[in-house]
Amino acid sequence: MYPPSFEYIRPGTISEAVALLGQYGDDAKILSGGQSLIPMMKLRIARPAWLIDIGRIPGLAHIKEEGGYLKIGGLVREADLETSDLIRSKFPIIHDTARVIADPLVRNLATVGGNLAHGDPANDHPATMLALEAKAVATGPRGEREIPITDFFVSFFTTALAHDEILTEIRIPIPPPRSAGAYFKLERKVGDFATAAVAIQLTLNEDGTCKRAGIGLTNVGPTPLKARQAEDFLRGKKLDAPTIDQAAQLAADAADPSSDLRGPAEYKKGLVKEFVRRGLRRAMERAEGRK
Amino acid sequence: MMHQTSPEIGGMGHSIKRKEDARLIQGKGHYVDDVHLPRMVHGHMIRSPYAHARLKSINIEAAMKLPGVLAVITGADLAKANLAWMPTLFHDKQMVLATDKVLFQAQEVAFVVAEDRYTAADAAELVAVEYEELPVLVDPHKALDPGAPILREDRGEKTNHIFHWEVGDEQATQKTLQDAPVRAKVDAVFQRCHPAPLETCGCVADYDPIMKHLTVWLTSQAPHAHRTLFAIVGGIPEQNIRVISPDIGGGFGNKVPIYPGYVCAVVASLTLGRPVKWIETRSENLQSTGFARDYHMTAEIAADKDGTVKALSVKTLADHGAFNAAAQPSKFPAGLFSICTGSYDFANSFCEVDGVYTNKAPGGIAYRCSFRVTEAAYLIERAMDVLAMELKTDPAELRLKNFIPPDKFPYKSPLGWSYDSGDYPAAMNKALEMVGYRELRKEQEEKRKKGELMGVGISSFTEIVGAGPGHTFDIVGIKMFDSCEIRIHPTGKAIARLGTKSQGQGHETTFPQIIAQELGIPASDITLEEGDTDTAPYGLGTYASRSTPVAGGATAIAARKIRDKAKKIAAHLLEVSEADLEWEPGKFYVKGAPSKAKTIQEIAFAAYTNLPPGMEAGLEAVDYYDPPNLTFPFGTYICVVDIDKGTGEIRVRRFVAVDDCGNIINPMIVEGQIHGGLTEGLGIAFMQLISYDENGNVQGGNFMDYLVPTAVETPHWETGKTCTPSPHHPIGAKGVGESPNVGSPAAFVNAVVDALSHLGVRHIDMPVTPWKVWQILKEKGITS
Amino acid sequence: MAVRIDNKFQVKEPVDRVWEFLSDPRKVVTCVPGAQLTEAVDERTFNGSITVKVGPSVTDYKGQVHIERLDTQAHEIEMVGKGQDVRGKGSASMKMTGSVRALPDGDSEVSTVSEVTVVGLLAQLGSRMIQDVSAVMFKEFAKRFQEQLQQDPATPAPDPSAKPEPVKAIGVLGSALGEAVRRTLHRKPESPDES
Amino acid sequence: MAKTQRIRVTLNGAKHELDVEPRLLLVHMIREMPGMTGTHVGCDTTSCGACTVLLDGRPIKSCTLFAVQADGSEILTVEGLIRDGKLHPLQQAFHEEHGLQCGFCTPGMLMSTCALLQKNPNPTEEEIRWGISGNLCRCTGYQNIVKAVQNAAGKMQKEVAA
Repeated sequence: MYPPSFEYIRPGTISEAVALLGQYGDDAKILSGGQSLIPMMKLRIARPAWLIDIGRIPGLAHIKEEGGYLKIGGLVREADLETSDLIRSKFPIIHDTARVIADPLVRNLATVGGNLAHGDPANDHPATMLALEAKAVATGPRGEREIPITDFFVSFFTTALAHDEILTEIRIPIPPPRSAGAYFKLERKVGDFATAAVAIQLTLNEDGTCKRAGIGLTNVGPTPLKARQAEDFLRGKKLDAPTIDQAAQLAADAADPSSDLRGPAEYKKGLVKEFVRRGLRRAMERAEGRK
Repeated sequence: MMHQTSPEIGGMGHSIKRKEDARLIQGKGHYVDDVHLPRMVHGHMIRSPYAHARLKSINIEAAMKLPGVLAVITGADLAKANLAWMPTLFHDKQMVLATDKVLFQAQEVAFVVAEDRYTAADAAELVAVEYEELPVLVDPHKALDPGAPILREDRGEKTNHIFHWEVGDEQATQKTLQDAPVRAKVDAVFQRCHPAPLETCGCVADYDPIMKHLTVWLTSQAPHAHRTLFAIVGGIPEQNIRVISPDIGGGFGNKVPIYPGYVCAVVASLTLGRPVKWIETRSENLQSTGFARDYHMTAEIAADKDGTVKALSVKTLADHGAFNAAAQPSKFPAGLFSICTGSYDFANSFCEVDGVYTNKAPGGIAYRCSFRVTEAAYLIERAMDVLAMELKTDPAELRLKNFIPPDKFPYKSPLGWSYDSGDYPAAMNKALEMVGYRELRKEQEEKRKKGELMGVGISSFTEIVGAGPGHTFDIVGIKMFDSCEIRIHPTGKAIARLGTKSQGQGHETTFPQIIAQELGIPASDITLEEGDTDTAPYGLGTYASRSTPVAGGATAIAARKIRDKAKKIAAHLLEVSEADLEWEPGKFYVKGAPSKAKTIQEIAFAAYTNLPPGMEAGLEAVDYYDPPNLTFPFGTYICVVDIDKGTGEIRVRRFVAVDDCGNIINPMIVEGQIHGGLTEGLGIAFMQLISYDENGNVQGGNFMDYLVPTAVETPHWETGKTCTPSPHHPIGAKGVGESPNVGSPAAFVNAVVDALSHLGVRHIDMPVTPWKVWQILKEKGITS
Repeated sequence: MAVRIDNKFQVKEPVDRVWEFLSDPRKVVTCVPGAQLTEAVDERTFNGSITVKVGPSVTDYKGQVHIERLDTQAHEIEMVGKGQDVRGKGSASMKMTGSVRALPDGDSEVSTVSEVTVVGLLAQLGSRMIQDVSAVMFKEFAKRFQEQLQQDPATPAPDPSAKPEPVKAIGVLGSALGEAVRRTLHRKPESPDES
Repeated sequence: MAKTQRIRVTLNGAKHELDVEPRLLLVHMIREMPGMTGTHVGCDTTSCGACTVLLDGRPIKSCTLFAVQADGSEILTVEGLIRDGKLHPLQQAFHEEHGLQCGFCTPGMLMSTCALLQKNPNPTEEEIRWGISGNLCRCTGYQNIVKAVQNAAGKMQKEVAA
């Protein structure tokens, strides 16, 4: 409710911010949307000595297609993703995801970068980015480096970002024709973390068989998960009911949830299974331009 | 039905827009946290992280060294003033600040006072408290085990048992059950939940050392009762205490008890001679202030093959937490739980309740209900559905068959209540028609063939509200009457003051309508005041839907006293005898000569200017009304749900609520109350739960995990009404605030169970979550 | 909030050496990320502290480790560690039974059965956290245990009379945890079954 | 205590220069201002939305933003809705449709719906329900709030048309 004291710095550029991280080390935390960090500070379970506010740094709030990638700046607010025509028309999976993150008020401050860099397996973007096989751009003292999202989520609340690196951009390969995705989430109420959620990104061959499937899972393990076996299994297959069911089962097997107030582990695995089914159907419809 | 006044007068039955809105929509409401006084300082409560522990030491040195810290009060300090414990509203006592041990997680241990809230929070972290953890007891069923740790050593009793209470004819009931061709039994837990009004509890205590006078701004549903308790507990002369209950951000029972934070703020102000504000956080509110329910119930019905119910047996284990702080003023340990025979004509019934202590927060308050009525209504409505399933008959028909017939009112229930009035079939039939019951059952049949799951749930509840009567209800001996004082100004305008306190019910709008009805003075000409103990007449407050049944009666009678005097003045002005006068709202006129009339305004002016010889000046009256009986609102609710087989999600497709609360003062406000109560019922049925793990850690102790519905989870409500006035109430009203919360949980749960009944499902405990439904579907092989 | 964690791992060392290490809390603690012993109260009791970091959250516990049971024949030790949050927000305790058995190839297998109990604010905020953090910590424990044994020169048994100097742990969980799990990326813990 | 920092904010049209401790939450900064207690605090976990204000036109939870972050911003609170003595159509509509009871969530609801109608002048019932899903109300069951927003939407479109 009443956060502990800290010093506040608002650098004008990313390089300044990075330098400050180097200077203050572990006692410093990056403040972007603050919608995860500030609640933890109010409960006093997080107590950084220095807050480095990157919220106003220019040039990090873009949503654009460039060089075969959809590029989303680290400071793009969830609300902007939700209302972006580019996203709605070309990346329905991201639109699906953005609109179920927290609540409309939180989405006005929460940033995509923060949602990923927090490393919380309960956050929604990680699964979606895993499905899309995005790349995270980390800016540090030695400049930029691209981290494949598949290497980004290291362990519970731990990402591949070095302490003095900042997530400045997400790069999503622009999918070929006959591609689409969907995000299915069950939450106990609006604003809650997912009990379980599934992100599906699909590319179909001309004959309607599966060319590529990306499947990401939310809040069913210590890290966001990629259901690789299910993805591999689907490649080249016709997406009929039995195939979809088998893929769903493989994804459920990949989930490693723990039981909590949101439900027993068995239920969460069941949700993964059901949402993979629904996600594949929805993605297929969208890819075929039926929805 | 009563006479309908003109819209200009705006008496009963008019949907007048609310007066209080003007300030609330402009951010000019005045809630306790908005009180700002010169030199005001802030309190912060230090709470136990342990559910059961010996308190070994408290070291405040480091905290006291922090700049801006003024005091750290401990249980030891309070003990010196004999304030370490305080009485609860139900024959128990409760620790204000722990002295030797703590009994629940988040129990109050020390109180830090500092110049600002941030500093107080910093200081709280510097207070070093040493505990020795003790074995934790969270399961009420284990509370009476021989090996169970004894929690309340202070009582000097070797048991965690608080009370055993029983009512009814045990032998006859058991005999009927044994001989019954059909028996239906249900074990149901009404889970621990919390009212969670959007404004938490808090106060500003301002002691004036020179005048030796204490003013307390308090989130209080019962300011007068609280003033008297402060006087008794704190030893301050009652004339030197002023309790002001300003705008209240919702109460729902949460703001009836006195909490340790209030006492600490008062003590701090007495010690420092400065105003002390204490506002609890949401987590503190959910974890330490009055919880509701936690009733572990078994009901068994005996019936004939044709479905006629004969007897009802109810056995209940009541978990009261660490202290019996049940905020209920009845003479019965389980409050009005014995209304559990509900709307049905049982020849015999027996009801027994045992209360136990556990390492959980104290409370047992009436969450938007009258002292355990919700538990009772839920139990009987669930049990009737189980009986219908046993008999394979339609739950609506079963209810219609067993309703107390309209001609049997006033009805004496086998457990001793005297129901004032009711027409249960009328409400039921209206609801069935509104929802299109027959078609729904057809649709359900079709859907089941296709393997789809939909359910229809019915709840035909009977409420019992309006405590008084004083012979059955009191707070520390004070009879539960309520009061109204009306003063008519010379210009015919008026001010009325009541002993109740609105928390959103719109008293500033509705009570003037009663006066307008009785005197014909436009409601808009009447100011209403509540919540200031220096100005309002003594009353017991607003909860248990008692404002209209009790204070509403006082208001009508006070107005009638004024009308009686007005009649004398009118006779004097018109130079006729009182017997020659006729009344119509707003004026007295001479029989047969309607033009010869005096308006209430003319009479009011005369009351100060031109009185009959020997009559004292002024036109005012006060009434303290102790109702002869409770009132018994009722209704039928029908809920339609669709279930997602893949996820277990439950969608409330439709919800029809037909309420009968007797004569209605303001239909708009009544409908608003019903919308709100249904939404809280929805939360209780599907989402709201405060549970504890084996170490006594609160689960659901903040708004991330204590789930209250948003607009998205909340369906569109369909409301309807019938009107069966209360025969004993001055304006035939019954009170409505609680009905939707009391009646709806059973409708929701019955709907879900109905959707699964063909699979053999008979009961699911609340909150009915998607994962519970999914697990059942999984067991039954419906989902994979 | 109690979480049970079973852990089994192999060490390329003879059983006696492993047992010697496992039966000395001052050595064992060096394998627990963020933990350190500050003083020996007696030969079986030690004061110490541990810092647990998860993402931005940090909790400092101060408390005691006590050897409840030491069975040199069966090579089995039962330790209880208990700490209170230095800011009074709760406590964490762990009951660990550790045993070593010789494997045919001359190596040893260490088994630990532990119950971690968390009380207070953290326990309110989520079982999820405790389950996952504990699991990760034990993976790190296993890894370090093996590393330490390799480095550790044949050590004298702790001398109860002498007040031992503090035994420092290697770094704090946050970063160490990161390292540990980076190596074990995408591999599930051996058998952390919840209870 | 960390040293204070100088910030400049425009609150309901009035410019302010303040020295604030970095940890001071925006909601507390606002509530400390004379006569500005209309913005409420209903929880400690960023869940209830009682503290909703418009920050540069966007509705946000002022309990989850530090005052220093608002430096240079325009803040609109419920006190700023009334314009030259005239109630905002939403304020009028909440009154007419009985869209409030205890009134504690009302300021936050008004700010959320105010922004909603700016973005979407003619929302459907579903859009309204999603639009206010960051604001909890314990009294009304939301139904009359939805009606109020529809009522206001109608009024405001007439105004535009006129």
